[in-house]
Amino acid sequence: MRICIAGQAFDPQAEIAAFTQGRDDVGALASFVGYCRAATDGVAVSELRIDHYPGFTENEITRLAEETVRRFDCPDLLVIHRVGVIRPGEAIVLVAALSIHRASAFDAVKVLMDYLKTDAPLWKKETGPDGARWIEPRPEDHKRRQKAEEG
Amino acid sequence: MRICIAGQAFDPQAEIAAFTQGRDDVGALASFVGYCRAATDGVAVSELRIDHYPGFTENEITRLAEETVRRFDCPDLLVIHRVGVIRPGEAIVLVAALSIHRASAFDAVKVLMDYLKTDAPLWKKETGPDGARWIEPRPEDHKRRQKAEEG
Amino acid sequence: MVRLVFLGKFGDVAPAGLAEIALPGDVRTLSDLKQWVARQEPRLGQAMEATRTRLIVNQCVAHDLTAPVSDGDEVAFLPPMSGG
Amino acid sequence: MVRLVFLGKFGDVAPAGLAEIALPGDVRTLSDLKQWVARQEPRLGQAMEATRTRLIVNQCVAHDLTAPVSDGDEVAFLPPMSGG
Repeated sequence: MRICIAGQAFDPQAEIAAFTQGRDDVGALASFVGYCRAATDGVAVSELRIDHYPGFTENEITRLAEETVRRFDCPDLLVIHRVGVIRPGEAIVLVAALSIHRASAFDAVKVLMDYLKTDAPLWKKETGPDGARWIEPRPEDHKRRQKAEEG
Repeated sequence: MRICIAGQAFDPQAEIAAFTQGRDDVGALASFVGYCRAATDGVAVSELRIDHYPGFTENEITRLAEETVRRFDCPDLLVIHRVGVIRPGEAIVLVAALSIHRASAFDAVKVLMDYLKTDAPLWKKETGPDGARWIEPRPEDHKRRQKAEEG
Repeated sequence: MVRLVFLGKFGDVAPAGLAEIALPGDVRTLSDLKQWVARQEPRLGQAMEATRTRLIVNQCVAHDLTAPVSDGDEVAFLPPMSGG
Repeated sequence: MVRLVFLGKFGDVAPAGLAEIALPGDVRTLSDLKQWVARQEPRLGQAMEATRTRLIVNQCVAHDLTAPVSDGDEVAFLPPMSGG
């Protein structure tokens, strides 16, 4: 398992390639990459800033990842989350899961993404033409988190 | 949309990198890669061979991918499927979806993988210590396909 | 001539001589053709009996085995698929 | 001394002078500390009032605001998270 809080831009595909290197024991790799879009709901985004709480953020994401590994019997997991100033087109978050079967790899990535949205100690601030605003989880994120917990 | 039947080994992460290049209009990339395992249920696999029906296979996979794009309003989709002789550790199938939101990207990849398992004109033959055997879809693959259709 | 394509496990038991055939006089429909093929190579007939077999004519799925076969057609015999 | 950390939107309105403070005599619990902070900077008080605020003491989530604050502690104030 590798958990990384990245202060600089990272190359998601290169990270996944390194993560899967030499693993011919597992048949399934599911992954998700969230990118900084050039516009949100039609409004241009010039910059995204993500705050974190050093130490606590890493520990909390590790705890969420360990929970996911246990729950889905997932042999290996990779999580990289950008912090700091992020430009449109750059990757914000990467979650990848290696597993024997595709269902558990998919579920691990999906549920961990749901956890990250609501439970990871990270704070997003978007700057657009009308200034900056802090993003808060939407009600549907909490609902999805709830469902992930129950599912 | 790019659909490719690959007769030679391909690099899934390099293909995904090329697919996402310059797309700062979409925020979500979900992907799945199925690899040839060194063993299936504890039995060593020395070789996997996948037969296809040239022309028909490409057309059917394109049809399944187009259906997925329509259904999930998914801006872009990449499908690469190996045919021929595949060695342990090599990628068999890659499905990647770019979308505005993560839910539709996830769903597109998951459902298209379900379709491919049961509806893509491809035939797998595994060679192990006890000789070669043709793989047929398991009942759970059909159930999953059914669920994908209904969901 | 009619081109015959045998995929997956059918390919293992199909003799090379069946790849291209002169349309036999008593073969009018897809159903006739399937039975004729089974008579030529009983192992192929058994393999088709033992599983769900789909026929593809000129790259299109045949839903009706009473459809005619004509000279110049390509007919493919497909066992259940196992992609992904 | 007590170290105070203000995350996300709280960081925007927290004055630099609150990063490290001598523990005020009337602050015994986390609840006392939160109220004291709100008095020092009313905009911070309003921001904390307007949303769900979680306190983290020495990297551990504080479930009970009646827990004591001691010299040497690090207390972080967290607005709702928005990762992923």
